[in-house]
Amino acid sequence: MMLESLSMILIALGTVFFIAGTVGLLRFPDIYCRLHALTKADGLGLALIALGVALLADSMGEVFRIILIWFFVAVASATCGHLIARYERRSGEGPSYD
Amino acid sequence: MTDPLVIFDLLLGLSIVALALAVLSVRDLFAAIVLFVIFGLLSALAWVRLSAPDVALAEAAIGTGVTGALLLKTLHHLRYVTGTLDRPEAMNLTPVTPVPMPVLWVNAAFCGLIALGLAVAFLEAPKVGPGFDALVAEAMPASGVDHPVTAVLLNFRAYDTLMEVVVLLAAVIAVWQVERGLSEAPAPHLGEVWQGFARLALPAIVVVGTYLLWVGAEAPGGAFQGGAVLASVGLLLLLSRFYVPQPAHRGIARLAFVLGTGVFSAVALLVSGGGRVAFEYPLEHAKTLILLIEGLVTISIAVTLAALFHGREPVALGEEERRNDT
Amino acid sequence: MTPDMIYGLTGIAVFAIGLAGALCAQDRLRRLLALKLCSMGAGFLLVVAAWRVPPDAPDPVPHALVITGIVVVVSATAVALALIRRLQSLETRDDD
Amino acid sequence: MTTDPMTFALFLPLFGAMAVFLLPRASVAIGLASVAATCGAVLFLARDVLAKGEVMTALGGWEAPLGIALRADGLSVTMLSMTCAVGLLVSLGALDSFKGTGQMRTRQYFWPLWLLLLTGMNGVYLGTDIFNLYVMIEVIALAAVGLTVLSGTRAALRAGLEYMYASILGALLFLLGVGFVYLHVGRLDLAGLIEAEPSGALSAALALMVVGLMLKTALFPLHFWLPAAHANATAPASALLSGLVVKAALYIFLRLTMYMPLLDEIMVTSMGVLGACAVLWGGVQALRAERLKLLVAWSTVVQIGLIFIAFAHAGPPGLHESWKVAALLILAHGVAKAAMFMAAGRIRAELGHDIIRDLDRAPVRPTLAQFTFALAAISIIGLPPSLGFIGKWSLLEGAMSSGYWHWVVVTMIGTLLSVAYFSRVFAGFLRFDRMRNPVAEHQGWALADLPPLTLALAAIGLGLVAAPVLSFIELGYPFGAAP
Amino acid sequence: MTTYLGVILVILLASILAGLVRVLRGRTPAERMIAAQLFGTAAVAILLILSQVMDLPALLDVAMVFALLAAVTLVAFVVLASRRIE
Repeated sequence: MMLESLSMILIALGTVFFIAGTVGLLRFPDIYCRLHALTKADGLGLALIALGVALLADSMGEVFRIILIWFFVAVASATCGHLIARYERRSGEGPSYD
Repeated sequence: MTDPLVIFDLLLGLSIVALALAVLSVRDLFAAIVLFVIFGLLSALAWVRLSAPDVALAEAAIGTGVTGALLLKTLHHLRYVTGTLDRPEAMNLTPVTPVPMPVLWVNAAFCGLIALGLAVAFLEAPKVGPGFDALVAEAMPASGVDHPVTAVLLNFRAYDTLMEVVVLLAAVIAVWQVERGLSEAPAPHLGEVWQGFARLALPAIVVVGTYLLWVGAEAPGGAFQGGAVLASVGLLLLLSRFYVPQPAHRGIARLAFVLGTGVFSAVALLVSGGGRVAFEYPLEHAKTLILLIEGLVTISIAVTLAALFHGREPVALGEEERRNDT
Repeated sequence: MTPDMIYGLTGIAVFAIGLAGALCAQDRLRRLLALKLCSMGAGFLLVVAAWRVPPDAPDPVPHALVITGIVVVVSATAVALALIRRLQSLETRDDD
Repeated sequence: MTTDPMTFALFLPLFGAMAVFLLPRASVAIGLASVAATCGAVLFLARDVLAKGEVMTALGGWEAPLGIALRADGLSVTMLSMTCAVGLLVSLGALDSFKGTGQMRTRQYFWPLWLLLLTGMNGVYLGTDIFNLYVMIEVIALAAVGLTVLSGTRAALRAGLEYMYASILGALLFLLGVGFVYLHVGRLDLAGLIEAEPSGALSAALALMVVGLMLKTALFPLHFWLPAAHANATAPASALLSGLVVKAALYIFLRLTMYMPLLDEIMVTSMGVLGACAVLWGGVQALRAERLKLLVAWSTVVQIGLIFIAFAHAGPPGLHESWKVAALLILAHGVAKAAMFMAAGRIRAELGHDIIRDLDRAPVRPTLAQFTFALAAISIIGLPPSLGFIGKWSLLEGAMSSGYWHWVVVTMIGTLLSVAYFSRVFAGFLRFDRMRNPVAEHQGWALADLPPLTLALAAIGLGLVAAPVLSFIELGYPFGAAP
Repeated sequence: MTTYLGVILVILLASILAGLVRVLRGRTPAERMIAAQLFGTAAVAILLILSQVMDLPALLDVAMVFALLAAVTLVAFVVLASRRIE
C-alpha cells in the first residue's frame, strides 16, 4: 500500500515535469531555450515515471528492463538534443537575446 | 463516472484522424513527413490499446521507423537534385497546378460517402464474431512455439510469410534496377558526441534486435520486428557514413537478400515427403526449424531494409555514364 | 463507447482521408503519403476485428496479417520512392 | 521430398529467381531452365486434374480455414498453362531483344523480375485464401513495375510510377475488403465465403475488393495507367504485362463472382456498362493512337471491357455459362496479345520507330513480324477460325439467346472499331507507293520472329480445338454446379 | 489505481498534442525535431504506464523499441534535413 502511494506520487511528479516541458516548448522564445526546457524536464519526468512504474512491477526482469529503457532514453535524448542544437547553429540561426 | 481510459482512447483516436488530415494539408513536405512519423507512432499506441503489441512493434519499427527514414532520404535527394537544399522550407517538388475547389469538394464528398458506407458496414458487424481463436488454441501445441502470432506467421500461415519475404526480395531487385551509382547527396559530419553515442547505441540496438527475435517464440516479437530493429543499425551506419556500400560488396549483399527466402523455401520443401506436404514441420523439430528460419529471415530483412534505404545498386559509373545516369 | 468502436471508426476515417488524398494530391511524395495513410486505415480495421469482445485474448491471425501487410507496404513504398528519385533526377537533368 | 506438382509450380520459378539473382552471368540459362521446368510441373498438374477433376493440398498440413490450401481445377490449370506457355515463348523472344553487351544490365534484371512475376501468378491461380491472394498480387505488382521501367526512359519511369500508385491503391482496397470479410465471416478461405450468410456489409466488403481488382485489371474508367505503362515498356515486358499480368486480377474477379451474394441484375449490368464504355472509349483512343505499341495497349483496354461484357451478357442465372465465355476470351487475349506486342517490338527493332503514319515509308519491311501481327489481329478482332472468334461468338450467342440485344450491338460496334484501327496498321504494312527509297534487300526477319509467330499461330489454332479446351476448363466444376 | 493512471495517461497524451502545435506552427525543421523528441519521450512514458494498466509486460519491449527508434529517426532528421553541404 505504502509502495503504491509512493509510486502514485512519483508518477504524478513526473507528469508535472512533462507538462512543464511542454509549456516550455510552447512559450520559450528560441530553439535553444526550448531544447533546454524540453530535454531537462522530460528527462527528469521520464525518470520519475519509470521509478514509479518500477515500484509497481511484478518481477525483477521488468524492473531491469524499465531501468534499461530509462538509461537509453536519457543518453539518446542528451545526444539528440546536442545534434539538434548543432544542426540549428550550423544552419546559421544563433540564439536570440531579446 | 466515465473510465478515463475511454477518454484516452477517444483523444487518441481523434488526434490520429487530425494528424492524418494534417499530413495531407500541411504545406511543408518536411513537416508532413515528421507528422507522418508521429501519426505512425500514435497508431502503434492505439494498437497497443487493442492488445496487439506485436503489430505495434512491427509498425513502430518498420511502418514508421524505416519508412520515415526512407521518406526523408527521398526528400533530401529531391532537394539536392533540384538545388533547393538551402531553402528553409521543402515545398512541393513537382510543379503543381492547384486543383479547382469544386473538384476538391466533389472528391471530399465522394470519400466522405465511402467512409459513411464503411462505417455503417463496420457497426453492423457482430459484436462477438467468429474468428480463429479456437482453432489456433487447439493447434498451438502442435506448432512448436508458444506465442500464437509467431505460430500463425511461421507455421499455420507460413506460406503467406514466405511470400511476404519474396515481396521484400522483389522490392530490392526492383530498386536496384531503377537506381544505381555511388554518388550521393552529401551528408553533414555529426561530431564527436555522436561518435560516442554511436559506440554505445549500435551494440545496444543489436542486442535489442536479437532479443526481440529470440523472445518471439513465447512473447511478442519475432523475425520482422527484430529484423527492422537490426536494420536501424544499418540505417545509422549509412547515415553517419561509418559504412559506405562498395561495388565489391554486391555479391555478399545479394546473398544476404536471398538468404531468408532461400532457406525458408528450402526448409519448406525438404521437410515434405513421406506423407507430409510442404511446410509441414515434424513436431519434434518444429521449434528448431522455426528458429532457424526466423534467424536467417531476420538477417535478410535487416540487410534488405537497409539496402532499400540506401536505395541504389552500388556500381561504379564511368564519367559519361554518370552524366547520363544520375 | 468501447475501444474497438473508437479505433474502428478512426481507421475508416483515416482510410477515407488517405483515399481522398491519393485521388487529388499532385505532388508525388504526398500522394505516396496518402497511400500510406490508406494502408494504416486497413491495418486499423484488421486489428480491431481481432480484438472484438474478449479483450485479453485477441485473435492472433489478423495480427499476423497486419504484420505481413506492413512489410508488404514498406516494400511497395521503397520501390515507389526509388522511382520518384530517379524520375526527379532525369527530369531535372532534362530541364537544364 | 513431396511430389505435389502444385508445390513445384510455385517453388520452381521462385528458386529460379533466386538463382538468377545470385548468378547474374548465368541468368539466361538458369532462367530458361526454370521456366521450362515450371511448364513441366504444370503438365504434371494437368495430368492430375484430368484424372481427378480437382486437386487440393493443405500447406503445412493445416486445413483451411486455419491454414492455406492450394487448389487446382480445370480453370486454374488452363490459366497456369497459358501463363507458362506464353511465358516460355516470351522468354525465348527476350533472348533476342536483350542480346549484346549493351543490354547486359537489362538482361540481368529481366530474369529475376520475370521469374518472381511467374511465382506470383502461379500463386494467384492456385490460391484459395483471400489474404494470400492479396500478398500474391503485391508480388506481381512489384515485379511488374520493375519490368515496366526496365528500359529506364523517362516515359517508362513516369508510367511505371503511375502504375505503382494504381497498384498500391488497388491492393489496399482489396486489403480493406479482406478486413471486412474477416470482420463479418471470421475466415478468409474462398470456401468459407460461400457458406457465409449474405448481408449488406458483406456485399460492401466484396465491392471494395472488386473495385480494387478493377483498378488492377484496368477496367474503364480505372484504366488510366495502362496505356502508358504497356506502351513504354520493352517489348517482352509489354507482352508479359498485357498478355498475362492483367489476367491475374481478372481471374481473382472471376473466382469472386461465384461468392458474391449480391450478384444481382444491377451489379452485373453496371459491370457490363463499364465494359461497354471501355470497348467504345478504348476503340476510339486506339484509332487516334500515333504509335503502334500505344494502339496495341489501347486494344488491351478494349479487350478487358469485352471480357466484362461477357460476364454481363447472361445475368445471374446464367453465370454458370457466362464465366466460360469470359475464360475463353481471357485465354484468347493472353496468347494473341503477347504475340502482338512481341511482333510490334520486332517491327520497332527493324524499323527503328513504331509510328503508324510512317510504317508505309519504311524501306525495310519485317515481313514475318508483320505477318505475325496480322495473325494476332485476326484473333483479337475475332475472325474465324481463331480462339478470339469462338469467344466472341459464344458471347454473341449467349447475349442473343437471353435477349440482351444491347450487348450484341456494343460488341459489334467494338468489332468494327477494332477492324478500323487495325486497318490503319495493315495499310501501313501493305502500301509501298509512299516510299522514298526502293525496298531494301533485307526483308527483316530473323529467328527472333519465331516465338511470336508460334504464339500467333497458337491463337488461331486453339480456335480449332475450342471444344476440348472448353471441356478441360470445366473440369472440377470451378463454379460449383455441373455444367 | 487504474482510474488514477488513466487520468495521468490522458494528461501525457494532451501534452504531446500540445507539442504538435510546434510542428504545425514551426518555421524551421529544428522546431519540428524538438517536438518529435518530446513525442518520443512522452510515448515511452505512456507505454510504461500502459504496461501496468493493461498488465502486459510485453509493452516494455514496445517501449524499448520506441526509445531506440525515436533516437534513430532523430538522427535521420538531423542528417537528412541538413541544408549545407560540408
